[in-house]
Amino acid sequence: MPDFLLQTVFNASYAASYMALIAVGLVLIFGVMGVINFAHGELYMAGAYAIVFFYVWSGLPFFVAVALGLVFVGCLGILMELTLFRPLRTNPLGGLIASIGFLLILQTLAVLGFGLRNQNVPPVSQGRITVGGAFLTYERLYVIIATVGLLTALYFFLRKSKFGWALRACAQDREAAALQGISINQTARYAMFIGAALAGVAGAMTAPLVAPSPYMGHSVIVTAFIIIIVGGIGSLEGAVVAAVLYAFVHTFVTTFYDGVIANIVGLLLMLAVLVVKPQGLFGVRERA
Amino acid sequence: MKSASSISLTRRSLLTGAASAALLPLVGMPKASFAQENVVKVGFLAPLTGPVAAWGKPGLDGCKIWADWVNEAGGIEIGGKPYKVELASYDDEDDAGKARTGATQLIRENDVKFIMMLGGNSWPGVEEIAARQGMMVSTLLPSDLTPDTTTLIAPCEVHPIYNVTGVDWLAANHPDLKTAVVCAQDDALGKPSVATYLAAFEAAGITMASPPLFFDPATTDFAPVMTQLLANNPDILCLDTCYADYVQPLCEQAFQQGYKGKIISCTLDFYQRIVERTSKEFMEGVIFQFPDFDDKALNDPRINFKKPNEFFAEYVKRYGATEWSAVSWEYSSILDLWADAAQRAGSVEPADVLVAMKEGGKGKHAFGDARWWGKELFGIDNALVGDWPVVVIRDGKATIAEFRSIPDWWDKNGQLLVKHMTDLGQMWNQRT
Amino acid sequence: MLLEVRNLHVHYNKVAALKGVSLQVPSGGIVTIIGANGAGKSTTLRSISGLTKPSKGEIHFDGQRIDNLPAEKIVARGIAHVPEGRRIFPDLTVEENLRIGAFLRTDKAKIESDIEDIFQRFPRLKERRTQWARTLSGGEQQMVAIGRALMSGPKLLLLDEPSMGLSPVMVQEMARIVSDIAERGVPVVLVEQNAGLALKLASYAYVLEIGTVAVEGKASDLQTNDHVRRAYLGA
Amino acid sequence: MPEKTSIGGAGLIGILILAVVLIAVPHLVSFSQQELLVLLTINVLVVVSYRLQTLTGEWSLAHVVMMGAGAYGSALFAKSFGFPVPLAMIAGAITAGLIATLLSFPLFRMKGFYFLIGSFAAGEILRLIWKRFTDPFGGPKGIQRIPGFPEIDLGFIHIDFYDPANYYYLVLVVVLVSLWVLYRVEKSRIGLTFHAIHWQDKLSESVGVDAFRYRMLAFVIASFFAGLAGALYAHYLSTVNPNQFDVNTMVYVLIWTIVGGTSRWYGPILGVVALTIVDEVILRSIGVDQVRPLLYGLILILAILFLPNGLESLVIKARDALRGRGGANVPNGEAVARK
Repeated sequence: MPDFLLQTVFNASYAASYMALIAVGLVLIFGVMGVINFAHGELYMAGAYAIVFFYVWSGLPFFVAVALGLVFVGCLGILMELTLFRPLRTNPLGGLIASIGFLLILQTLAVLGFGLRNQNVPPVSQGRITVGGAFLTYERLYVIIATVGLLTALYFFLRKSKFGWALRACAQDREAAALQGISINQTARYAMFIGAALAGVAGAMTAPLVAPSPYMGHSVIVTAFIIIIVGGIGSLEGAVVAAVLYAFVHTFVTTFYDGVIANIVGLLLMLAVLVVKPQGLFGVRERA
Repeated sequence: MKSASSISLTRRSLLTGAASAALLPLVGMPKASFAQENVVKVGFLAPLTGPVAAWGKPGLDGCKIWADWVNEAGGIEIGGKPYKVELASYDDEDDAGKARTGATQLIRENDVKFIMMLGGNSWPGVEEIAARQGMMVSTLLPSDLTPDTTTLIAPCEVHPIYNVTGVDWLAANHPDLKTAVVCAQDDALGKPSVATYLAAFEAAGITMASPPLFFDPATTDFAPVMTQLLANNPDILCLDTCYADYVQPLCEQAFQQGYKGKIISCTLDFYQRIVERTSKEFMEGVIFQFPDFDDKALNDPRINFKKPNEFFAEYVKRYGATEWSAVSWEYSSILDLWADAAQRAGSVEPADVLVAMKEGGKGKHAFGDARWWGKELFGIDNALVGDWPVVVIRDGKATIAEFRSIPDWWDKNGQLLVKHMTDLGQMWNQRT
Repeated sequence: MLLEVRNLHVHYNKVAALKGVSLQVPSGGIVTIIGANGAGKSTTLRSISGLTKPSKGEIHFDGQRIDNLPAEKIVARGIAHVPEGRRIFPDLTVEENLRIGAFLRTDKAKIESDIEDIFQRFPRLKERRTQWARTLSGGEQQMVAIGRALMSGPKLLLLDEPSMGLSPVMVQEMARIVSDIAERGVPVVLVEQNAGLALKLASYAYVLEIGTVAVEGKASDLQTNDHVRRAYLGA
Repeated sequence: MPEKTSIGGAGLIGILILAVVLIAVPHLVSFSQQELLVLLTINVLVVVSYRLQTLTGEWSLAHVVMMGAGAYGSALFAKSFGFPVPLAMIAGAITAGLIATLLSFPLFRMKGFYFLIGSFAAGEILRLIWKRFTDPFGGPKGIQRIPGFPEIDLGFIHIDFYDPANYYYLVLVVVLVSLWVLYRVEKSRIGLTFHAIHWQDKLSESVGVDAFRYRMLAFVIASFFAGLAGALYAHYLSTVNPNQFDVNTMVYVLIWTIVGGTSRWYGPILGVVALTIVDEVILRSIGVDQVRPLLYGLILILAILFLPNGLESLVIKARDALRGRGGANVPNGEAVARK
């Protein structure tokens, strides 16, 4: 039984990691751009397909492929910013619709370029660490390490660098940020690159574990929304905490009951948070 | 009513032509075929886009090969005249409303004589149109059958009944295995399949180590599912009719969590990848139900599927190996059956073909002669069952171990299947 | 003249907010804009700093036209704007708020000395330098907002309602801070509802009424102007 | 914002033409397009009722689930309790309204983006319940063989509502009456209060308007008509299942509404009609099934980039041009982008 529990903790840590990457990216984009990026799940999918292209087809080393995937998906984010979100900056619902259009395009491109069926990514490593009777494969461990590393880097970037402050300032008050000489366009570009790249890394790192398919984004976007609501929409720390909370609750309920109940519990958790603290665990009350 | 509708039909089609010319210049009306030869059209109504497209699109691709081959050979001969076969497809997006629109278009505008569907979510939208128009429709999901659906047939994959053959074979060849666990996604495909496996295990004297585990179709991480499944150290791990996206991670998880027992599954798409991601040793002896079509055992004379090895080669050549799946051949095998019946009937009219097809209660299923069956389960004998292959992974390659008879199993253990189907609410008269 | 606004028109949603405002700010001292709620005071400042695009009219700063520039470029020219409601960044620390004011500057050593200078002027902020700005009191937040604006090293400071919502003691403190800024050589445009205070501080004043300049003149003259006394000084 | 309510001569002619078109249209299109027409007309009610809900400034993602509540309710009333279908439809719509009333209490504690996602969660829970509880909801397969609208047989006239043309007229009548009711609601004091709540949240509360009650009222009315649309849908297709009311469908409703525009009552109608014709008729006829979603996505993006205020802004511009006014009276982005 202790092994069983520990195994579940390992499982939950992995789930928390990649969900945190996705959710933090989504929060960052929402914070700075003020847009609900419905295509965020498809950016995650694009990251996974970057691995298919760079690692499986082109034969590059896995981590090089992940880095290329990061850049590629980050650039997709910049593309979205330039072509969709910038012209629609005063129109958040328009941005939402545009992101749905982008989502459909990405999905179809994946089908046309790679086929309908899910793709195979050969294992990166067959190794694993064992603790008692529980174990953690290296592939999952890499995801956890990448998440911790990237989020730490992001933390220092946001707290210690001028551009980090600019990003946070923009997310908190776009107009006041402009009054400090911060270019909204430039900041938006940073935010879209980072936010998209985080989703892309999540897709790239998990690609060997999930077998990429064109519609894989759908299953994560809903979870990501739940997480950022529980955490409080404007809060990056909240997103991380909520991802961990949600992943543990979901994994434990799935292990001890079943997945549908786990989903209902997840949704109820979110509703409860909203009713008790409508601005989320870490959120600031929405400014009028 | 009849005469009135035929009058209005001509007037309406005139108006339709005028309107489409005037209002919708971009909209192509179904092309009328003025070719010299006779043409018979067959409809393909299944999801071609969206998450369920993997259950439709590869089938349409397979049917194109089938039609090309038949037409290159001069078409099918009906009543002494050669007919070319044309496919008309409509993307139903796995939605009842779109399927209804599509069925109307295929029947009343494209004039098809037979419609192949995936079934499931889309079928209820088509049911009444098919009944009123007397259109013969095939489904891959026999759970669509009811006593009222007289023109609906399940002539190829009588999912999930054939799963009994795998368990039967396993019990005969590995009598030492005593306990099993089963998991499936919680949906219309998973549930009846679980009932079938439960019945088959019970018939084989294998007990369940824990109750069946249903997981949400949106599951992305299968580690917790597997952790729970393996908690009671079962001898047999049954993956039921899990979708391909689930079977692979489930097998990997079983491998990683140190499972040493037997695995049995309904499908094992892309098993080469799973072998690659686990090990040949781990996957040795895994049992499932869908052979590779380059398997030499399919050249056996009793197999009715035409040129299976060549078909597989052509499919891979045209669309790539990764697009091949069970549905790639299933719709084509239905076309075989249909063409054979039409030739015997000397007519392409749905009613005639259906009579010819069901004549004597026997039919030529892809895997051999079979009988029309299903009254006890579906309320109607419109499912074609016979032998079904038991496929075993040997040295990293799927090989047909044996063709086993579904009817034989049913004659001995039918009441068990009915019991478990009833328990899970899967009998036709339990469905709402 | 440091700043010249000529015949400025602004529309929100087809509703005119400014209907031809003209004003001039010399390169020293305090100019105030007073007027009732909705008269267009804040809109005038927002147009100068580029937050609101005028539909007609020109704004010249330091001899160059700036009304077609985006806000972040106008900051670079040397106009710092402390907006209405302070608009500090609540989830940045006090020090981060101040440093972000120097976003466009690259002279690291001078930035450090300016920070120290701000902390000397506002010792309370120094005590709270690592606190989240949202935890500060209203007066302290106003100090952060002003300090943040000064950190850009401005040639002109636009102040929108610095006394709003503050205690009487704090209002006096604010008045001292504003005159101090002007005395140190940064000209100030002060928008105030507290007309009495504003006229005491400023050397020149404009009175805005429904989008136009109703009265202008030396602050000392306006203090005795009948209309101004009746409408704004509660006499 | 309030529009002219009196109808001039030109308006009368317009209405007459519209009436003729609406009556004639099923006879001008192909058989499969008749089927589309029925679904489209039902969707018109879905989007117009949705717009009413958004008048208060809150965007719900539960609207399609409310439609589902009407569909499931009506199906169960007719099938399990033997209600006559017309009665079952109304009962289904009322069910949707009641569920909306209950959901209002947790939901309207939230605003803006929180409400958006909160409503999604509430709807999703309802949908998962249909999926999870096979009795009475039928589980993932849903409910089938729902009785159709009863035939009318008066001897000399026989109307079979399975025929899409006939069902279209039935739907048309129901939808037109509903649109009229929704229009009257919007123009009434209640509707003006909805607008007021949206534009001047704080102010309305300060002058004594109970914003919660009006938000709830808008949500309940919208849900009632969504439920009615769901009932029309269920008895036409004779089947309902949880997938039909999932977030994908909701996304389409959102797309139709926003691409059409929401500042006028007819905006969403333009959206749903134009996009349905584009997707179901034009894109399908090109014969590029696999690329269809891509083209649709592209069209969405172009539509929102070049007509940020929706298709309705074209109508407004055209009308202003006809009236000889120079400047187009197009509301700015905020009207569409009400947060």
